[in-house]
Amino acid sequence: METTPIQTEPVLTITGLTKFFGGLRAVHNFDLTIQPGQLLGLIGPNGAGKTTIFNMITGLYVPSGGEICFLGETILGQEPFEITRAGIGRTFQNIRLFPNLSVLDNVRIAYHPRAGYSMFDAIFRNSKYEAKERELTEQAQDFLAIFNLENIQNELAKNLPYGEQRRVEIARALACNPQLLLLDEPAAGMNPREIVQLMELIHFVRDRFKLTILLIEHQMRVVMGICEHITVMDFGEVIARGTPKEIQDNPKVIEAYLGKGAAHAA
Amino acid sequence: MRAYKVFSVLALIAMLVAACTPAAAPTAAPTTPPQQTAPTTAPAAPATAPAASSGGTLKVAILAPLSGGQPTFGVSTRDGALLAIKQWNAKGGVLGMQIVTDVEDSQCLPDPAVNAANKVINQDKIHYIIGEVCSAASIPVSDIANAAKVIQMSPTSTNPLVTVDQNGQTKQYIFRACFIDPFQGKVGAKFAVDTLKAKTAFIMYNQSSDYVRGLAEAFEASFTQLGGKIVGKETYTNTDTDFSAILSKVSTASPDLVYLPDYYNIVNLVTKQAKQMGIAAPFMGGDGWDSADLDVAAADGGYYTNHYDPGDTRPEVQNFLKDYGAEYSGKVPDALAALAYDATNLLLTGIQNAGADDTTKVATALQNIKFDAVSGTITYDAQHDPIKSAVVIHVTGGKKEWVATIAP
Amino acid sequence: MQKASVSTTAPTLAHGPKTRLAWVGQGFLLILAVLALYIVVRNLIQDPVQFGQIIIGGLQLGFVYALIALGYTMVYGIVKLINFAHGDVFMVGAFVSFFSVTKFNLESWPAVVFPGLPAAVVVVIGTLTVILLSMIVCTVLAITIERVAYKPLRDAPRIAALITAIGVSFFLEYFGALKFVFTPEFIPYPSPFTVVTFYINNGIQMMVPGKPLPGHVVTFTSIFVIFIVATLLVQFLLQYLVHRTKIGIAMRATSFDKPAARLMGINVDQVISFTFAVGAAFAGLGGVLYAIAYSSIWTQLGILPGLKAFVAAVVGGIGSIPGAFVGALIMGLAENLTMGYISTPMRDAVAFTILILVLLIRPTGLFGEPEKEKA
Amino acid sequence: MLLEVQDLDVYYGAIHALQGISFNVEEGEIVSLIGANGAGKSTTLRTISGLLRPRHGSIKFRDQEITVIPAEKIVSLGISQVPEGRKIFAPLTVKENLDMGAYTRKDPVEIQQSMERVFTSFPRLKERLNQLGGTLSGGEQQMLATARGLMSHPSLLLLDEPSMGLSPILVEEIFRIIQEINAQGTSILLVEQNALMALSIAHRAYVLETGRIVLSGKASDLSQNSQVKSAYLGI
Amino acid sequence: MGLIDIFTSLVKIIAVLAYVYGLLWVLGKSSRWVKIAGILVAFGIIQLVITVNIGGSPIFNGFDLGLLFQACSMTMVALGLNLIYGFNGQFSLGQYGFYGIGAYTAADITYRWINGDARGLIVVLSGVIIVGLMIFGLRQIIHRYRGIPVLTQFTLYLVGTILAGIVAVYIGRGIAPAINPLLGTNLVPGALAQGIPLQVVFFLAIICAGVFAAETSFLFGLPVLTLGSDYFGIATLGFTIVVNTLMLNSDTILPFPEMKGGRGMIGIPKLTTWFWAFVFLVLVIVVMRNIIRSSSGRTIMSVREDEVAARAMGVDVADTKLISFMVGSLFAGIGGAIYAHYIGFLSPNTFNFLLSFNPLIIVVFGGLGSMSGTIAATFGWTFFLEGLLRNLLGTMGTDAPTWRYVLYPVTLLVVMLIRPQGLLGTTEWGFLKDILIKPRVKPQVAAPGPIAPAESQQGLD
Repeated sequence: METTPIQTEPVLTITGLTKFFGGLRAVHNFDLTIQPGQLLGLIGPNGAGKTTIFNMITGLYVPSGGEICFLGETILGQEPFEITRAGIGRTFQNIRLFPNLSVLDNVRIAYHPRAGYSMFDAIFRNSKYEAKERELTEQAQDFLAIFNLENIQNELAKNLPYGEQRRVEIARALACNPQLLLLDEPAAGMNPREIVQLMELIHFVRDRFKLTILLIEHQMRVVMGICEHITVMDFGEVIARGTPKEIQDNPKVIEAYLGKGAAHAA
Repeated sequence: MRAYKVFSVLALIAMLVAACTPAAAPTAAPTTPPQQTAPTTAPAAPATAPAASSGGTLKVAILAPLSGGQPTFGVSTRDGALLAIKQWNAKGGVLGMQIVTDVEDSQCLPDPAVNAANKVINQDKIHYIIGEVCSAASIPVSDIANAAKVIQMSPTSTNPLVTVDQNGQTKQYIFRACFIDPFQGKVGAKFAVDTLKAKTAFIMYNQSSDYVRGLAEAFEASFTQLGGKIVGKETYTNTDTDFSAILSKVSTASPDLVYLPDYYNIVNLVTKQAKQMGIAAPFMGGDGWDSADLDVAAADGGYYTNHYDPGDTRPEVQNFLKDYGAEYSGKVPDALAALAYDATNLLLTGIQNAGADDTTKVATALQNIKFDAVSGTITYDAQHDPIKSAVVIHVTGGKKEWVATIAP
Repeated sequence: MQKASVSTTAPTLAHGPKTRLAWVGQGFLLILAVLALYIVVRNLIQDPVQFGQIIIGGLQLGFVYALIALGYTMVYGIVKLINFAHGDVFMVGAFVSFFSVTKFNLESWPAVVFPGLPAAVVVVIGTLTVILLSMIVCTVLAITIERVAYKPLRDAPRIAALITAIGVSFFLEYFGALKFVFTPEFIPYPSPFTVVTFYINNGIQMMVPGKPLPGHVVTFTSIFVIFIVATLLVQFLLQYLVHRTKIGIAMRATSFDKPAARLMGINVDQVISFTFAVGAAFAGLGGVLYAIAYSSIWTQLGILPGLKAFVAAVVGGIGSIPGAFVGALIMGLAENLTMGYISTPMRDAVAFTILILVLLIRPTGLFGEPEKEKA
Repeated sequence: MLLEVQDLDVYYGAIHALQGISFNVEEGEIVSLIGANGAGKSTTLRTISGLLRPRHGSIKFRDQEITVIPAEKIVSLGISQVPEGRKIFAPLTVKENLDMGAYTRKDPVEIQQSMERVFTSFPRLKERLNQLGGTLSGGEQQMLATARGLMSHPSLLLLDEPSMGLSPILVEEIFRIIQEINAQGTSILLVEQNALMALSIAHRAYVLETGRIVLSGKASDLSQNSQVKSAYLGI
Repeated sequence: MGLIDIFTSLVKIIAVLAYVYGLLWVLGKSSRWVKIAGILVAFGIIQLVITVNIGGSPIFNGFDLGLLFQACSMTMVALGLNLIYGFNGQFSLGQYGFYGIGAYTAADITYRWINGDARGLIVVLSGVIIVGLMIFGLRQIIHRYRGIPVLTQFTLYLVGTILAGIVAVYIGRGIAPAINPLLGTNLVPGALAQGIPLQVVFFLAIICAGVFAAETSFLFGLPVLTLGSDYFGIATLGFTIVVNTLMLNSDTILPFPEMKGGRGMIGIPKLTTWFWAFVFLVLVIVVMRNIIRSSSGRTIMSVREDEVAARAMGVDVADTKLISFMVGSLFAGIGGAIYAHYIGFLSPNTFNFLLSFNPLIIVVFGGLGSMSGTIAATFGWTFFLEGLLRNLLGTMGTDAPTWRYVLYPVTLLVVMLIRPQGLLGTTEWGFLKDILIKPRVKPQVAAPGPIAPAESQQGLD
């Protein structure tokens, strides 16, 4: 399984994606193809429609037009939970953990589709429940251990500091067992030290779980530092694609987005 | 472990046995109706222990809806009953015992009424209950009271099933002071056909009120039987205030008579709106209309059946009106107060006649009583329903005038 | 767990290209709609007079709901609280006017002070005084309730305030039912002026008491006219208040974002109290008009109109003032039409079915702002 | 001294968010608070504007103790905050938003003057006067929020993360405007993640770390400080 | 009378609360046999105090026993609501509707049975089973063809339910004549209408009532659960009102003359004993706890915490809401059945929408999301309002009872102002506690553990 044989088939193909909110055009004719194992960045000014695209991929918004194919099959019209179960995990711009649940429970919820027992097993607390629940919990604990979160597993998510909440959220998204991970501004509100850790984490996660990652980010350091390929959006449309180097030199991008500040950020 | 297992299995068996034995023993609520007609098997039950109130007092519980949906009915009932008890105590009590009252709030609902009944019977060991007002509360109370051999005298619960169980057996210890629904409905229908010469009638009734529904059904049955025709039937609930849709139907059907056997508050609303819509047909109702708060201008031209005529010159009536006014700062009693007053007097006279604080004897005494009450001379039939005549009152020119007395 | 707020998910979730077998559901709705239309039209043709009568009754009921619904919708808009006590404030309004008429003869004070005034003027001024007094008492009451029962819980889970609202509602009903407060009884309400009935027969004519009507005609009362005038007046007043005055704009700002409003120097507590006060004043007005129209009052008269008014506010789109008005009229008409043509007991069923259908088709109500894209 | 903060202790429930911080702002200065997320920068601003109450310590504005004054009164003293995430009133028009900014002021003529002055800094807002706040773009919303903050004619403007969520080009524009406002005589207390930008326009700066001030000094000195460089400038 | 009664009722409140605590505590013991013994002892204690006479009357007299039964049935209703609102976050006011449905269904079955008519049981039982099967089958189909709008789903289920109902009625007509002779008439009961067969029927009636309520809640919840929280609350309040209207007209609009509409259904056999009340109370508590402390339970709570995030974690939010709504209604239905056979008389006024605030008040009182809080609050509330307050007002003269609903809301206000999060907050007692998993000691940090990634790789294929 490790040596995925079909390298040519893209993980995600988006064609002609369009979304209107009332009369407002949020996304227009957006195309994107992600190859397996790619780490792709999506940047653009606020309100360019990046998060809207994420919401459409994960099924939270229904597109006004266009097509989204995941592993060769359309996921249009599927419920968000079906899409997640099919293999797309995500994090949110403003962290959305389950605040009053423990860290462990946060992760265990992601395991729910693979819990292996039904509610009736749980009601009767039969041996299947006992075994599967223990197995599930151990898996979740091992998983937390990878992210160095094991010793806070009984903490309520709302009591964690910001950086740890981010880590828990990424861990939770990965616990959904995705092939494609969508990260929405993971570095928002982090200091440079934490950002460096985050970049390491993203690299680590990708190699560890053989993931394909699509990333929205404002911090140029992150995007330029880890992405292999970047797509730039403005007003719901793609204005440039290319490697970080190409993007930095693209005059259209500089005009619309980076401005002179690019020099500062770099 | 072993010990636990053995214990558990034993206890489990015990539990199953406990489950399968009828609940009768602990709950004092036997489920074996056929036996209850045998009055002489009483002594074992604690409730009939005769000398329970030897301290020179006799405890009587009043169950009335003092809070909840209809506090006004409860207050009237309580006041009527308390007036009677006060008069008895002033005369030296019953059998030389002063009467002590325990007023319980029963909200016109089964649960609080049952709790109140359980409390007065099991905790306070009271043998006499006056109440409840609503049949929905009186019926579950009557089951408990009858099983515990406690006399329940309901002033105003008109549902036949208060004193009779669903198998047609009379509950030995349960009595009432009011007409039952069929009687009043029949009287109304008879008056409508014979005196008012009504051919068609429209019935409006409150679907959530047991009393109103009972009267409406009885009226419908009798009226059709007497050759009348029901041209329409509409329901509402006690929270309704706008009747324009129903009245527009009345207006379309233009009946000779509209039968509206509800309490005065609804009558005020409906008749007023009917006047505003120009409906000329007279309205007719039951004793619920009897209240000082009846809007006589709106209800002008209406008729209602009642227990008594306030203009009656009998001393019972006039003294009651006078005493009630004196006791409660000039208030005019409504039907509920009058019936509660009668119910209390009936009960206490029954005890007096029995000569002892023994509910079985009191039940027999009540069964054979002949008592001059405000609402006429009362005797009981086999179903423990009072036999008394009804009067029909005509609302006209701002006054309530007697027009007929109809014997059962 | 305590955020029982109106759904935070985007409303678009309910729609989208999920069109498979959609015709089954749409057909179901269509059959319902056709059935309703058929019943209404058939009866309109069969007996237009009865139809007119039912419509007038429905409108009058709708106006009552509208006056209460305004308070609900404003309070919900600003503190997201279903103020169950609002219906009881309405009841207090009716009782205050009752006492001011019976105990103090307030409706005839102009005649006492200025003996020379013509009767019509006396009636108008007297009635207005009675109404004004009720409105003031209701306002004071609502502010007190807000300060005592809701304000201390502003930072607590929202449900806590809802429970205290239920508590306040019970308290007003049963405290009012005590003998020395209002009364436990149903009392006939003496109107401060004589209600006149009109009928439509070759134009609008006045009914003479005692004289029978010329056959089967549509009637309505002067109260109905007063209701129309008062409700429309209130509507315009509120629109002006909310869109043109500083406090009105502050109300909208507060309802959108309280901390930000405080940073602007807006005294949020004052604005919330003001909102409660305005709503209560209109409920007081509604209470008086209601009492005059239906002429029988007791301490629990506010429960059901209050509830229906809230439903009306939701149908119209909670937070929207014209929405509350339209929703109330829809509810009143639907109820009366059901009572007239389908079956009286099913009235509430129809009312709540309308609510559910409206919310399914338009999750924010008829006039509610459609939710925007979330950042 | 315009603003003087002494030994401020603030708790969120059990969390000790600010642990005895002291700093000051002089008339006409731009002072910047920098630090990582969760360091307590926004908490400081929220405490100054009265949304939070400190457990200990004092905040003096023109020698007047303001920790006991409710938030809505503090605005009329001359402190105005532009909150994090802009927090404009989406269902209100731009005009109404600006009117709300001037809520504490009574004189319509003065308000009109303030509005004119604001429009010279933000000409784009004038074009969109009757548009709903919610329909503005991110940059325009930040401008509106800043303009709204200026409408109360404050002598001290508290800016919370004005660059948040804006593209670099807009960030530059916003910072240019901040300097402009300062040049017109308004003192500014700036809270920023973007330490580089903040230090480039501030006169003085304080570095916060987990509720404590760890460094302070002239902005130009701090931007040369190696500790700051490695931790916040990513150099 | 007087002070002694007030004192004893105060003692009784404390005793009952201690009893509840003890029950939960002993259930929380790890050994299975200790648990069973604990349950039996808990059952035995009450059975003893209601049976053994001391000084002429039992320690717990009929009054207290009545309160106990009411508290038991109300606990089930309130626990159901806590599942829906406290754990799943759906603000529901419809609980009393399902309570009423359960009460009337169960009452109808046993009433008909003792009156020589087996149709009630057969129709309801077969209807419940067929509708259940229909729902499961249709669900499979609907899940396969995804993207079917809610209204269409609702229409399909509605049609299916109606068809299933018709089938059930025909089955009942077919089978009932064979059984009816064994039941005898109401005056001369046959063999099956007494003793153990009657207890079995009662058991079936309770289960049927619960399932019937659950199936109704499925049909109603399907479209309505898509509404936002407060809107859902108002819609469910509407449901309560409509159910109440149907009860009032059960003999005119609905074809059930024995329910007698607004006049109230009489003659329901009083079959509820402490055994049944206790068994079902424990059953409901255990089932609910087992659901909450399972993977499904965690998804239920995740929907309360953040619906959008739950979706993104692969949680079928619509399904989860439906399940918790159905289970909550199931409990309410069972509670209703227990209640109906305790009181022996059903009046539609009992299920009035104003009273439907009671479970909500209890749940908030006890603490949202705390099962222990709900259980303790129900017992405390019942014994306070109907026990202590009744005794207190009884001693204060003839006018005092009118103050009852003045004191009650004042108490409510005071408690809410002092403890807005509820008496117990989210604390749980004994058995209901979430067993916290202790961090395992593992030396290597951030070093890839072998199990998880292998597992997740498997899942990918």
